[in-house]
Amino acid sequence: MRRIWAILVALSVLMFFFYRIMPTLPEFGNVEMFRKSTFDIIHKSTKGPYDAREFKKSKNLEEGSANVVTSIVVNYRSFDTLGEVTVLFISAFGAGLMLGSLRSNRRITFDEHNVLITASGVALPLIFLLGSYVFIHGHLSPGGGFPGGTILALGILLLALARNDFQVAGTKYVEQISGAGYVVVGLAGLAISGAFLANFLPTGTLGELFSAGVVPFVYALIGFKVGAELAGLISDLREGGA
Amino acid sequence: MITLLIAVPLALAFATIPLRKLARLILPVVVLANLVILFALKPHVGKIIELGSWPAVYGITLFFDEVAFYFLSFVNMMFLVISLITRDERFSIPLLVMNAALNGLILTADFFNSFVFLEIIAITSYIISTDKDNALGSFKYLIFGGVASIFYLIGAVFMYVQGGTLNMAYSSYIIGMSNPELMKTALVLFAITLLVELKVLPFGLWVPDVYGNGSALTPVVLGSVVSTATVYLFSRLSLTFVDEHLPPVFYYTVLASIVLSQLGALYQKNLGRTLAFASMASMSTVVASLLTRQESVVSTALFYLFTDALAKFVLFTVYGNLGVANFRNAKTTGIAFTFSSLSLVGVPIFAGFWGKYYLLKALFEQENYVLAIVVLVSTLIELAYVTKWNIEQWFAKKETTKGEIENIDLPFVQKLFVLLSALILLVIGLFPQLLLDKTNLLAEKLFDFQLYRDIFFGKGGM
Amino acid sequence: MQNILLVAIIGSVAGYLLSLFYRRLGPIILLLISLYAFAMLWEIPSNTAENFLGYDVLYLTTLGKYFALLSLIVFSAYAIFNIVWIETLKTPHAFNALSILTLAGTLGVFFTTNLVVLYIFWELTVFASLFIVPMSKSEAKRAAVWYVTITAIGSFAFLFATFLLYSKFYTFDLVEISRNLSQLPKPTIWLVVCSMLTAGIAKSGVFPLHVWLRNVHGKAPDTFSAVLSGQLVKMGSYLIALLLSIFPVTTLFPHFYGGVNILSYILIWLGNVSILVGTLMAIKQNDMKMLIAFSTVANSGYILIGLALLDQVGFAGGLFHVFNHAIAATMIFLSFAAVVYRTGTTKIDELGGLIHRMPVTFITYLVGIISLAGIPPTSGFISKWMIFQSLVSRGMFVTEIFVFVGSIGSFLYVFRPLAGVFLGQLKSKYKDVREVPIIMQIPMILLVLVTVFFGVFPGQVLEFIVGAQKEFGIDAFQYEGTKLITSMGYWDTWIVFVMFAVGFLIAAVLYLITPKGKKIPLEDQYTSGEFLHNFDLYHYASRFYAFLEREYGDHPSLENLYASLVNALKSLGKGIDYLVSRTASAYVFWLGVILLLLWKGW
Amino acid sequence: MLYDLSEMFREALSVPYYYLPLFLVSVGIYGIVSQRNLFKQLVSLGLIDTGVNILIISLGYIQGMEAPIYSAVTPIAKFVDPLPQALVLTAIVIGVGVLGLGATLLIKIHERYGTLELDELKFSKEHQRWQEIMDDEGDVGV
Repeated sequence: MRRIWAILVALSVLMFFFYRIMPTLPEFGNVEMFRKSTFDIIHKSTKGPYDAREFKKSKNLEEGSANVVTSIVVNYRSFDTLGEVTVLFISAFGAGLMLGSLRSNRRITFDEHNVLITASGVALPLIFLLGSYVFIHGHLSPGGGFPGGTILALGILLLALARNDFQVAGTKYVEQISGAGYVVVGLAGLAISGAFLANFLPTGTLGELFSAGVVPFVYALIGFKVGAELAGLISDLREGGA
Repeated sequence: MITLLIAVPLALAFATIPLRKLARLILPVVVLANLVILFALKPHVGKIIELGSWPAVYGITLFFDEVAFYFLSFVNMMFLVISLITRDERFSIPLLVMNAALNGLILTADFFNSFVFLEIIAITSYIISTDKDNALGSFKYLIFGGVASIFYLIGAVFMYVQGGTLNMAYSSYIIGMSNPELMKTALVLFAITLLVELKVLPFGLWVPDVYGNGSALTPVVLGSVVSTATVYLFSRLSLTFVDEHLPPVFYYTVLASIVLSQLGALYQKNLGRTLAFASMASMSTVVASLLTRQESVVSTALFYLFTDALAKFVLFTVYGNLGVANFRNAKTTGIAFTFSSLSLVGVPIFAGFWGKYYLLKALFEQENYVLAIVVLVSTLIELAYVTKWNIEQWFAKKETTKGEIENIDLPFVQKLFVLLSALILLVIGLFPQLLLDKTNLLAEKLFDFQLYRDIFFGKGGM
Repeated sequence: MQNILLVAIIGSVAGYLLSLFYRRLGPIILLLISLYAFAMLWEIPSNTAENFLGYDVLYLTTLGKYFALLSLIVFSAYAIFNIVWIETLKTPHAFNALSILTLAGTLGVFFTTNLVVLYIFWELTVFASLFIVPMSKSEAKRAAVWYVTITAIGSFAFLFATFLLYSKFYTFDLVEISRNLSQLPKPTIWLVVCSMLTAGIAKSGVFPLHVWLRNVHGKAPDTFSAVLSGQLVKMGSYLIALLLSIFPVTTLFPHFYGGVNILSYILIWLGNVSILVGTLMAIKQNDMKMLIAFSTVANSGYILIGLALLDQVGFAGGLFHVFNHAIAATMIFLSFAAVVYRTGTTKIDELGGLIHRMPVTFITYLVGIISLAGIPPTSGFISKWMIFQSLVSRGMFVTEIFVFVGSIGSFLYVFRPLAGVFLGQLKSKYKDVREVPIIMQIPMILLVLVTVFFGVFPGQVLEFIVGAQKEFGIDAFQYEGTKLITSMGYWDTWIVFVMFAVGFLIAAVLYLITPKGKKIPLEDQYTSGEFLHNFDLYHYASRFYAFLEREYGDHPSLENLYASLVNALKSLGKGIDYLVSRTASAYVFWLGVILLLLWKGW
Repeated sequence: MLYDLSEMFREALSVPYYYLPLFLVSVGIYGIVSQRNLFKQLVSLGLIDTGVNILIISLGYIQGMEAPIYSAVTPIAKFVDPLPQALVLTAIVIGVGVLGLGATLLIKIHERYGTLELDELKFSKEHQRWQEIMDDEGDVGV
């Protein structure tokens, strides 16, 4: 009976979307970009007239990251990302808070295995390297702070799986510095360029490593923050909280 | 500069992660600073703030006008009081984050950004509502809130797909010009999510479990501050951008919600749950009034909202800290409780009376008899149980083993603020025009999409 | 008027603060305020408009002045009585403050014709008195909830009508509204007038909204019952009188029977039922305060009938009955308060023979019930006589039967406390009971004098009544000195008083010269070989009217009906609570239902 | 009614590529309503999030266009709409936050009640509520 009701509810949600929302959406794969604000964002000409941009050639654009998604995430809509970071932060914090108030000691331990211990020693630097690469090159290639940070946290997870005596310490300080750093970058934009989260560094050439103004810095901060938060979350879930 | 309202609490929340004791001390200072900034910026109302100095269509903008100003001052003042009376340092950082998010929610003029802030508020609410070991209630809230919030997300993306930008003013203007029916569809999507926070049955089914668990902080934060901010967003979306009524299904649901939640309150044997149901009923009344889309009714709905939030603050603070106590030995607290509960019902010379008075007057002027009768009937039910609980708390024999009346009372700071709020209710009750002038202004501005648009198109920077 | 109200409101704060130092100061302040208000009010001519806090809302009608002065008499007596009685209370300061606030509210009601201001003061009165009710007994908590809920049914109906009228005429002023009322369509007029009258009906304890009276009067603090029955219930009568006379009821509603319009006819029938219910239920009560509570229901019925007749004699009779019942009920409840003060119980079958110990209290009660039952030398007779006259002249025989039965019935029930409490053998546990202190005797004696005086010289009261009648365009009642004239004859109160005085003297002489009966203590019982343990059972106060009660023992009860209604509502609430206690799955289910509704009904 | 349904399906069929994400959403809804285990409900919530994210991404797709990154392969702009992708990035993180918090709540619930099965929870929960009402004793009954 319960399942029948569930099917009916799921169907009514489906019907609602099919009947009310879908008919108003454009055909799949047939979006008119000219009617979108992103058209100007892609060509990085939101403040000036339309101009075609080219990889490794266009210089000193209003926004310098080659990855347009990154330029939206960390520049045009950086405020959203600040909120996003906050979401992750507050839920990790909440998890720590709740796990810390558990009555029983529920530290999780595994059977240590030599293969894993040895392999983790080899893999860990590589994982960290990959993670750092991903968030440093966030403005050039797919990736960025969030995936990079997650990869860093995966390294910590590997250590936690491998060694029972491994404990994460100091994630809070990383979080503290990187989180506050993000807001400070934003406030610096307010102080220098007159708008919160504004870019106040030169944007360089499209596609170079040293380009895109504050974007790499912000992505690095996010990377560390996300890494620290997820590592903290892993540690909290394992240790039973702080 | 108004961005500081969001940036400062956030920065300090990040900066005090390892130092919870410090966060506890910083919280009231930050909120006070917010208020100072806010009042310093009062001359600059009617401006937009383009974040990252990107033009409004492309980036995220904040919109600071009278409506936002008054809502922000109310929310921050309530927050100041909450931060001063909360001695629990566990929740200082969530409260800091929530403060930033509430300010952001009120200021933002971007659909997706408001979704982000809504989610931050929701997550902090989930955390705060676990107070007093209420994980199960909080989990229900999380699942239901999570399911409902997808509608807001889809609504935001829907606005982008139809209007080409996420800016509220631009996309509403574009869609309103080409196909107003689409605005209504988007509004339905937004409303489904917002009604969860607005505690309208059946979307508000989570409320009694979360509010009624005896925690002092949860209902105060969720009931007075979060609800107010959500009402702001809801009225902004439904009144400013859309010219049409929501589908009548919503209106009838809300009407039913008013009466049913009052009946739920009548049935309860637990004061906390009674108050939870009562706050569902009053919030439903506010939403019902907003749905009428008439300026005079909306103005009184806001009046009702503010006085109700204040009254609920007192009631929940007293209940959360004392439980069901005998007021014989806690007279000041008791008087504050009684004043606020009478104001809640709408007994003359308290603020709540004028809320209901103006509401009924406006409704009758609009010949909206159905809502008027629903409000009267629900007030009657409310009166019965509020009287019951008041009498219970003044005249019950709560005796200890020695045969004396229990001698418990609120600590000084809480007592002070509780009494202060009750007195504010009394003062507003004596001089309702003080508040009514403001709400009239707010209602006028809420309906003025022309003005809202002009501020954007004229690019009033700050 | 503004000064009076402000003095009363500030006085309530002062009463609270001063009571903290010395609890007897509170009643003294109440007394002073009442006397001040009485003196001030006496000087104010009727039909004066005044500002209140800058709003042009106060307007004194003759009717309002009449009711206000009456209230002040009741409150003065109550205040004097309280000076000593207050020591029995646990929370004297709140009691004092709320009493004064009740006075302020009730005066405000009488001082205005602005509907919203009237409502505000009305609610002020209700909520001030609400918190007094549970002060002495914890059982009164439930009664208080009933009190406020049923009163609120009336007052919210009133508020509804107020706003409905506002939406039509854009004014809250009753005088102005009444001028234009006939422009409204018929159904609206019915709705408005009935809703507004509901407030009066609920407050004055007329059937079918009388259910709160029993427990509230019965369980309120003893002296406050006097105010409740003598004064607060009269607020309802005031509202009915004001509305019926200020609205052109006779032209708005078609004539129905005996020259009475349809609305009045319905009200008269409500009055009839009230008289019947009040009388029958009063006979059953063993608690003396509850007994008088039901007699209040019956008397409100009389008042309603008198007012609804809306003519020269009947309306005047109704208004006069307001006065009589207010004074009589105050006397009776004060004498009960005196009894309770000394003995601690209100159960009739636990008492007996107190005439020997508390003669002043007995006399007060006796005069009170004589007035209540309408026996000539007191003023109570005059008003009932006037109502009878009007009914007879219209040929409304059925109503006459009810009124007559009510009068007979009132003899039956007022006799029960008289016999059970004061007459008969004194129970041994009360043999040390003394008369109450002199300060408590003063108001009782004063009220006795008042009721006898106005029974003989009703001129001053009639002056107000005639003033009120003239004000609203009803033919004025005719009287010359002590001679009351109706179309069917006249009644000279002075002659009647002299006749009764002579009769009383003869009876007294006979009583003195004839041999006295032998006094036998209650314990002097004879049984055939059995030991008696509980002599109380042999006092005739126990199961006094068992033979009558048997006749209508299992009557239908409105109280139960309302209680089951509330239970039905609560079970709906329980359903909501059930939904709430489900899991998130169920919540999502309801979300699906709403979406389904949206899909169809966009 | 029948006509409505067929009409509706025809309209729905005109946008075939939005099928999959919406199907995922409704599977998630089905899971939340039908499952008796709280963890499964949480997983269903994750499913809904995924479904919505796919829907948003697919709303930005343009036939024949490339990923929105200036690179050696696509030196000039020939991109799909990048904004939905950016939004989804945010939405994913928010989803992760909610799921993480939910999982933590489940640990708390498990610690308190010893189970995550609703059928088993029911007894202990009602017992607890009964206890609360007893603690309150605040009923005078209207």
